[in-house]
Amino acid sequence: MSAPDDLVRAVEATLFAAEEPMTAEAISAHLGGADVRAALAELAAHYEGRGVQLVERGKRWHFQTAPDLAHLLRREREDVRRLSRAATEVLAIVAYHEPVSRAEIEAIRGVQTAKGTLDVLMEAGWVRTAGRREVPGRPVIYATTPAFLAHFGLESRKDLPGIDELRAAGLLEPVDDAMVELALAGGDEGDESDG
Amino acid sequence: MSAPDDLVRAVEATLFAAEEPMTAEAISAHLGGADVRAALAELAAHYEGRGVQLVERGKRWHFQTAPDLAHLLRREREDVRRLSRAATEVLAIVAYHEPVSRAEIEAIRGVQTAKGTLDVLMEAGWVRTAGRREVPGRPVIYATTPAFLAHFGLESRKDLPGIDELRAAGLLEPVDDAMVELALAGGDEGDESDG
Amino acid sequence: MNLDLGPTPGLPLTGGEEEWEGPASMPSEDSALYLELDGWEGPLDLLLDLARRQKVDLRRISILELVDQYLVYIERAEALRLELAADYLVMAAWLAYLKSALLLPREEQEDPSPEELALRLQMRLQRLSAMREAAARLMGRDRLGRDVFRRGMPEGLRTDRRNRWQCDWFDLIQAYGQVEARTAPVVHVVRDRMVMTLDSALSRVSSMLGVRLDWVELQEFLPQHVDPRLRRSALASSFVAALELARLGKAELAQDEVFGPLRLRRVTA
Repeated sequence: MSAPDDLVRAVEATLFAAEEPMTAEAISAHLGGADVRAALAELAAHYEGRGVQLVERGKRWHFQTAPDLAHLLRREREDVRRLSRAATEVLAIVAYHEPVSRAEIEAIRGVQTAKGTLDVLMEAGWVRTAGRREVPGRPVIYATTPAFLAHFGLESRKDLPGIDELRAAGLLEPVDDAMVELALAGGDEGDESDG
Repeated sequence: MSAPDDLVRAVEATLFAAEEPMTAEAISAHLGGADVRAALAELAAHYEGRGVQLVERGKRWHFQTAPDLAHLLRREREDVRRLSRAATEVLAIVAYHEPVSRAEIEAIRGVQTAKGTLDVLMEAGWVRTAGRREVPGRPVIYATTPAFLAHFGLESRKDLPGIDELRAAGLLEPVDDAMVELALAGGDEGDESDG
Repeated sequence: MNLDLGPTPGLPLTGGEEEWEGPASMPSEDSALYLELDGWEGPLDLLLDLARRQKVDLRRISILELVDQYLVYIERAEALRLELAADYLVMAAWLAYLKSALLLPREEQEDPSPEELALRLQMRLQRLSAMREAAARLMGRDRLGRDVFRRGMPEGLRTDRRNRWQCDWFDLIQAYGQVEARTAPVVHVVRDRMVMTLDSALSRVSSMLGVRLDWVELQEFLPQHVDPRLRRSALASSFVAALELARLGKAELAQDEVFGPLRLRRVTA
């Protein structure tokens, strides 16, 4: 490739440093009156196919990142995070009792439930609001989503094991563990409000 | 000239769009973990001799206009902070001696340094505190920042003008205590006349 | 904060950097000398300037000559009654000491030797000079925002973070099991137990009072030889019965000390 001449370099630097798109006339005035059209054409050709392009919009020239790379300007990053103990409990309660209000969730858990916990479950796509209960105060009620069933490989909520099965599996027995969990519940809530 | 490959284009676009200089690691993270060192080298070579350059300053990369075009681009309003003589001296001392305490700066200059002088340099983003020296009194020590290197066009502190010669001449060695005493005259003088 | 400090017009003779009032406040008889004195940042700065006037490499300056020049300056400034900051005078005193030490016979010297002190002074001047030069070279570089420029309108990079939440089946089921286990209703079963009701205690105590005239301890009203649990119930009920009788004015209560035996007797009208 041939080295750009001084005028091309000057136009390139001027447009690079410019704080807004510039007309050919403005560039020319900035560079002491030189005719910059050929330089603009050469630059546009040079940047063709690169990650940066020289474009003309409404007679004004500016550099921009190549349109096919626009996704680089705004990236999404996914962080994999484990559901907290408290959020898991709330999810389970919604799944077993839906539709259920927050007050009912708290009554079942026996622990106050941070607002953030339900937000996390909704962000995860597993819980949705399902209208309001027609009782005084018209509380919002929550239910699980098809994504919840899909994530846990369930055909329907009927596939959730019943209380008897849980007991048979020893999951209703560990009272000591439950006490520990109860003690930890406060800490879990704190985590969630962060999340 | 051959068309740049996708990674080179992506690095080019990312650095063009970035508002701050980026380390190779940050670019890599932004681009999903690709190894970008070869792409950076290729880009730096490609922009060599153009009106815009890719430069590395303190391990961070950014595009900037070519220095020889300064006369065309200098703007009426001066963005650059004008520093007092005292501030420029303090800045040089921090850069060549870092990390360095205020007492050490004063020992070299032979004069007390107003608190505001270091504040100005810190506000400019060129000097930062770098912990404390583990000596009696645990004085705060100062060092330069990547923004200092970027502003003065230094790839690293090794590029500080004349630093090798100064080191060879023993002029960058830690200021010995005798000099600190000498610098901060007063009571110390008494000791010396007694001795 | 104003960053554009610019070159300060009257660089201080004082140790500080801001207090110097500048030439305007000074008498102007010998303005030529004054202008020379103006502009030094401390005694070391003045010394460096004097040393440079020897027009030799700083490593080869004559310290004795330098000392003399400095002392002459200070004397002239004092003669003009220029207000010299203390550190200039301290430096003058120290230099005078150094000079006399340098001129003394060698065997009388202490440690560090005057030659060593002179060398250190020379080193300090070199150091200051080097830093001054370095500062000038730094300031003269192609500076970002003055000589070279970054992109004027960067699009900017944004990273939106999303959370992908993880939870597995066992955790879910176990969590529910624990909620259930934790909140299962607790049933309290109260076993049937023998009690003495207040009514029966009341009739029992009042009938027994009716046949006694003296003080009687409450203990004696309790049924003997019964289940200890019934005894406790009887004691409680009898005590309440005694209070009730006292309230009705049918009995008197007495207790001589705290936790002492409670005694009662019939009130005879």
